[in-house]
Amino acid sequence: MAGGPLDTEGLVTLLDHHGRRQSDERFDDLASRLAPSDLRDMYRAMVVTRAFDDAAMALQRQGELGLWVQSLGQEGIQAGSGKALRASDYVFPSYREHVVAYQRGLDLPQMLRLFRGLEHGPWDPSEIGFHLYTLVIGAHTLHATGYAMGMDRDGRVGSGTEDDGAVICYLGDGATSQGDFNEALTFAAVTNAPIVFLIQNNQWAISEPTTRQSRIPLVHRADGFGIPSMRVDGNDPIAGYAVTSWALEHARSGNGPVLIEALTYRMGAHTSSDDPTKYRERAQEDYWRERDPIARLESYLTEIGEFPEEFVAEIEAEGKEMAERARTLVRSWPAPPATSMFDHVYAHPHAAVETEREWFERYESSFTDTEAAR
Amino acid sequence: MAGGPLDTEGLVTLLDHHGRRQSDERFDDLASRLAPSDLRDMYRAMVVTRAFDDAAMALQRQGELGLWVQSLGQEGIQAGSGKALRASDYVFPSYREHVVAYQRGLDLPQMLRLFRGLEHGPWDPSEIGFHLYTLVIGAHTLHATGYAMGMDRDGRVGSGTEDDGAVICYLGDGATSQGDFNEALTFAAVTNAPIVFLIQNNQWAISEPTTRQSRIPLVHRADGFGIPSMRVDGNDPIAGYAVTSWALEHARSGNGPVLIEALTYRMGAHTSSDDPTKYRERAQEDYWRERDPIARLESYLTEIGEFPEEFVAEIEAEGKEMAERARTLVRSWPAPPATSMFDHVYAHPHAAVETEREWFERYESSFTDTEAAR
Amino acid sequence: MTDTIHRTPGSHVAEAPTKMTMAGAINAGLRAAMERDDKVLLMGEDIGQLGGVFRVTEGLHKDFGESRVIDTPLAESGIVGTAIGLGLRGYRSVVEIQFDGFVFPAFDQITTQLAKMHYRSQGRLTLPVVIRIPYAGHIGAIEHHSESPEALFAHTAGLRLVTPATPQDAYDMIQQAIACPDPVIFLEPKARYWDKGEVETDRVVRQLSDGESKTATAEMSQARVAREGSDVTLVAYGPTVHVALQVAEIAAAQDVDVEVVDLRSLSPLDIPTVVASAKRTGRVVVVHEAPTLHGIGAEISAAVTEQAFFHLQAPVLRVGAFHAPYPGSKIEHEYLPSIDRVYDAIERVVSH
Amino acid sequence: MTDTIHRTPGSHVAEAPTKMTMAGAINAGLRAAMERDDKVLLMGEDIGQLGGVFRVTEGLHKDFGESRVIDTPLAESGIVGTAIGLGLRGYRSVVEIQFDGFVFPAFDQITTQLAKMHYRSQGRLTLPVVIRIPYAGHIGAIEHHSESPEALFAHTAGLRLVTPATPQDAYDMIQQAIACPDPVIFLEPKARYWDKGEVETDRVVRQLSDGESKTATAEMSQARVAREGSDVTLVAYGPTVHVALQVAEIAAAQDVDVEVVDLRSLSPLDIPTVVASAKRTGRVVVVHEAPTLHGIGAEISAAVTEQAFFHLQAPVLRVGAFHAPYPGSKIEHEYLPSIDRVYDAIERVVSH
Ligand SMILES: Cc1ncc(C[n+]2csc(CCOP(=O)(O)OP(=O)(O)O)c2C)c(N)n1
Ligand SMILES: Cc1ncc(C[n+]2csc(CCOP(=O)(O)OP(=O)(O)O)c2C)c(N)n1
Ligand SMILES: [Mg+2]
Ligand SMILES: [Mg+2]
Repeated sequence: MAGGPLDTEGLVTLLDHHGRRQSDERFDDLASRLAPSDLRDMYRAMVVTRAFDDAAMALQRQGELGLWVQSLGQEGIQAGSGKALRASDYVFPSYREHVVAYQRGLDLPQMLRLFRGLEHGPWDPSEIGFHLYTLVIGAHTLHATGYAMGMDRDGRVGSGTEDDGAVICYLGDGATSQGDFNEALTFAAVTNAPIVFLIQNNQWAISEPTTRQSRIPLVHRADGFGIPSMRVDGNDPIAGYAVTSWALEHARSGNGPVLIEALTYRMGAHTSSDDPTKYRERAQEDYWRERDPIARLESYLTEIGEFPEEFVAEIEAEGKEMAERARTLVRSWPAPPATSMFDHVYAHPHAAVETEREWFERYESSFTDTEAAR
Repeated sequence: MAGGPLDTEGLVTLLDHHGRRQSDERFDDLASRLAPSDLRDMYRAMVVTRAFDDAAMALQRQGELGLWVQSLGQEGIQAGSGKALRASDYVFPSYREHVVAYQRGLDLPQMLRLFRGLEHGPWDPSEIGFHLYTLVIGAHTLHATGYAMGMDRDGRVGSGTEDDGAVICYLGDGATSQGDFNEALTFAAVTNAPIVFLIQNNQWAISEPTTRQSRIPLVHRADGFGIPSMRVDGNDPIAGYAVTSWALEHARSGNGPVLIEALTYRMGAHTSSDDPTKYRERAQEDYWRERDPIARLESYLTEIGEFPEEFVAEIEAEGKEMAERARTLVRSWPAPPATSMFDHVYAHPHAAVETEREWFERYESSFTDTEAAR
Repeated sequence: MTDTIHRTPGSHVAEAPTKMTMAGAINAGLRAAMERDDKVLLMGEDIGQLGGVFRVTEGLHKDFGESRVIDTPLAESGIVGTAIGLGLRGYRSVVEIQFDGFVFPAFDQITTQLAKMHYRSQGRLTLPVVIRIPYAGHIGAIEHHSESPEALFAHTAGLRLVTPATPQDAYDMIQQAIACPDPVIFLEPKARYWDKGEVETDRVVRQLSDGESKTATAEMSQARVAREGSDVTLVAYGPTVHVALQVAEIAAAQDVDVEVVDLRSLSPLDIPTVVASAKRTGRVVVVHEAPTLHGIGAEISAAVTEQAFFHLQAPVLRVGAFHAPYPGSKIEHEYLPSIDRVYDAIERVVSH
Repeated sequence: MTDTIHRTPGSHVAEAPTKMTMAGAINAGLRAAMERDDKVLLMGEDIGQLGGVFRVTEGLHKDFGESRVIDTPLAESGIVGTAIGLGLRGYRSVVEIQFDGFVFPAFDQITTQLAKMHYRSQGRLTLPVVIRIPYAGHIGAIEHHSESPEALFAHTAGLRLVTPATPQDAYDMIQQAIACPDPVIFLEPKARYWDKGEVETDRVVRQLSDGESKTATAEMSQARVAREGSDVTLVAYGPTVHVALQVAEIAAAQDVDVEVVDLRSLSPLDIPTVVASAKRTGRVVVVHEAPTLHGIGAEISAAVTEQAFFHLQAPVLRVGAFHAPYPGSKIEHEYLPSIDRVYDAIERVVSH
């Protein structure tokens, strides 16, 4: 649809879908910062995460996880943007940014504690600068904005040093319709907060195509708030890196918010509960499978002679190990004790929780007592 | 502030602030549809409403009203846009569009029932095509959009006849920050609903200048949703008419939503409870008092010789009569019976309401009984 | 503009009761309502080709077209807000909120707008909007997918609130809700979507084709004695009716005769039915999945105690979730009222 | 970046009690909290130069600057949502919602995000956000300006909910709320803003300067016996404490000795204090401005009945608003619990 939200107008592409390097004056310099080892880092992040993603999907199919959400197909923009981050930056993911989680240092199998229903927040956000996943669509965009306002207030922008930081906030195409996201744009704009909003337009919000959310490319949303923006090929990790680097630099320097739209494709189902055959054509899936971001970077690495066998073997081993560990760990985790449900409702004691906890403990032990008495 | 939300860039003006007719190719044709009698209609609506507005303010000061919200200073865009409406159009006001209410045929003094605390909705919206005032900022923008979706569904657009209609939805500069308004833009855009959003940017949301809501002119908000838009001098009733006519025509023809930003000024306090001396300069008020929309149209009418004395006398009389009637009516209204609080909670009987109503009636009559027994 | 499919009302009505799942019964009820009145629209996320994440609207998009089964943008406030606008224009929207936890972005539109419009317009405007919400737990879901927000709606005047516990009620009540001129929050106990039961389709279809919507509203507002008993009144609704009936069986084996009242409607509450039962049994337990504190059980307890004080042998006991956010699904069965916990309350109320 | 004004903590502390209005006491409490901790920020609509529509933040913008007293965009979800983000970054935001009726656009952020963050992060994250809401009626306002939404927050685990009835409590509790690591909804009975009372400023300032925030939280969570009595326990909070005390005087003239309990905290509820009183008097009436149905009174009634069943001479009675939207202000005094209606309940409970 010409001019519609999936029009390719203005997309920054530095690797075409055959893996050939394209030039774009605005971003070539930034892209050239990527040494071969950086390219391999991105490749590793994509491949290892995909191995993990496959393993998690299989675990869900075996009934070991309640749900699984794949990043399949979106690894390009995730790896590229994740590579552009510094330790001093802070990430507000939605719930699909597993590649970025890996790059921030999360041991991915731990994430499965969430999807197995053991707990809601299996990592320490401040330790790795990666907030918890948020399932209420759009809500986190305001948290990200507030956090960025706080970084600004703390003097963490514009010093020109490595200490400068910014927030990056990921969201989906569907999420752009939520009031919260639009309020986040307003707050970010008027406070000039150091934040990069990165829309992963994977063309679907469950069964709804992006045309149900917008009639023009989502990148334009920024124009209405006076926020600079850029549109990038989301299956091109190099362009993803370059454009995100530009945006983060803008924000870290004290120039305020930026919005990026990355046009990509959700190659898998929405989640393990979804059945895409109900609403989309196989041909579309095939088209995008040919544009797999992993294959694209692989071609390029091969072409520039930076894809040695040892490297392939190494990441394959890492992927296998990760998958294996995921399988073992998941099955090893005991259910938490029931009384843990009373923990951390409040930071200070609260009478309702204390009373109910005591009641529950008495109630539980009445069973043990009965059994012991037998 | 250059480029800021109060920049005058792109404002359509057809009467400058001395009341001199300016040319604008895009809108001259539409403006020329206004016969002298139409111009006088607009003038009458502004002047009579202002007389009413003054009277209501005085009544509030005398303790006869709980609150009053003036339209003072914003009569230009209200009269212009209201003049562009047809019977087949439907209005969703915010709470300040008294001129439009007058034009739609509301007997203005009735409106005071709301501000005296007698009831919440003193007119029949469908009778005059003018919805109730909505006090939760932004909420009505979605109602307006849904209503427009319904008009479309009913085949009320694109026939090229007088039956074609559209919705016009008024909102303030502050309201643009609400999530609801932005969701309304999304729904309107993707459903191509026949609706005109008219932002009356009166430069203030209570004590907050428009710079707290946006860093660029609000008209641009539309760009991010793929909605055509226009910016108009809000103190120029002729331009207000022409631009709104264009927008309504666009919507009625089935071409979808339009957004208008009218730059005007709230000459009075936010409401009778407000004290603007706390937050704004006298000089700004003076500047805008010189740009009073009524004076502007008056100069023009005088200049073109369409301001006869009889007319002046007539509307003065109408204003006086309206003000007088407002004073008399307000004082004549008895408080509603207490039991009316149980009416219309539901359309069908509801046990909780019935039970409480019965209880209350017994309780009330116990006093009468006691008194009677004395 | 419109691609309405006109069929004879009731063309789907079977003569004899048929077995249906609760999801199937709601689907059939929606279909019947859409056939009866072409002002009925469905709105929500993924309710079109996908048929909703629970497939409750399956097939309706195909049969009624995309102008009557509307896949909306992903914005709950927008969905309810535009449904209000459509309501003002004479349409009857049935909104699907994808999961209980996602109704909150629409809370303002529901509470300050939808609930009050009839009142504030002095009865001139009516808003026959139905908001369907799959609710409650026991499906092993992650966060925000197992909430029981009923008390938050029951407190708000202007809303009706109903929740079926059987396929028959689901079929009847969804149609009665759609026919009702008031806004109705329709809570669907999602863990019970796949339970089967006999559904007689004739009666309510006849009722509504005859335009008896006032009778329909009254009927929808009544509780049902799901099991008669003389020792204890066990009050439940939606997802816990199933639990209550199981507990009643267990209690029966211990010679405690439990009467189970299925409230069906939470606004209004059918207090007379509960009080009548309480006066007979002298003992009342209320069970719901929502947290006990400030839950529906508090109102039932307060109202029954006010009206049957001298008949009560023991205080009304409440069994619900604890005052904590929904925990990980691996322990949801401990958080929610289990058969054991309800039975424990029965024992306590009996031995009081 | 920061224009914090550093003053010696406590520089505003007077030695002897001074007379303050409730609004003034909150203002002084905010000032003291901001002086003590420069992470404390105020956020809201019109709270800066204007000092808020009730002037509660008057002078603070001038003294602490616009980076600590922040006039936000007109978007309540945005205000609470960004306050959460600032909280994650170590700031303590005190949000002002302009009127009770305008908290609903923020309901999702409060209910699904603010309330749950500590829990879902296993206690790793804390969100010391205070949300100040001027609430309740009796100011003759138009629609949406007189709501009493407390029950909607009390049902939600993870939130605390307090409401002062006197200038002294207002002064103490606003500071205790800000010092508390949990999110606190701080309800201000707006019709009482201009009531004057003695305020001793020393004690709580000392408590908090000594870092005793846990003690402060515990103290903030306790009910207060506002008047001792032996015949009936009258439970009130916020705006109705004032009514309850008047009723107690009237009853005293009829030889009915009413004990008035001011709850102060609605989450947690101080049930032990209420139950202890109920056991002494055997008769309980609860009064609040929110609608009776599913109000705080329902929980009080249920809990007291559970815990003091055999001490009760009569069922707990409730007096609140009716199940209807807030009516026009000309009849709000009939809609709200009046002295007459509360006294009527006292008579009924005594004669039971
Ligand atoms: C407020 C809210 N409404 C509905 C949902 C249910 N839901 C979960 S994911 C999803 C689609 C999200 O689409 P998008 O934003 O494009 O992200 P994607 O899943 O494609 O990455 C929906 C509707 C939700 N989680 N939150
Ligand atoms: C949701 C909501 N929040 C806050 C308010 C309080 N309030 C009433 S009017 C107003 C300012 C509105 O400004 P604007 O939209 O510019 O309209 P104006 O009054 O200037 O016409 C505010 C904050 C409200 N009515 N609704
Ligand atoms: Mg998507
Ligand atoms: Mg304004």
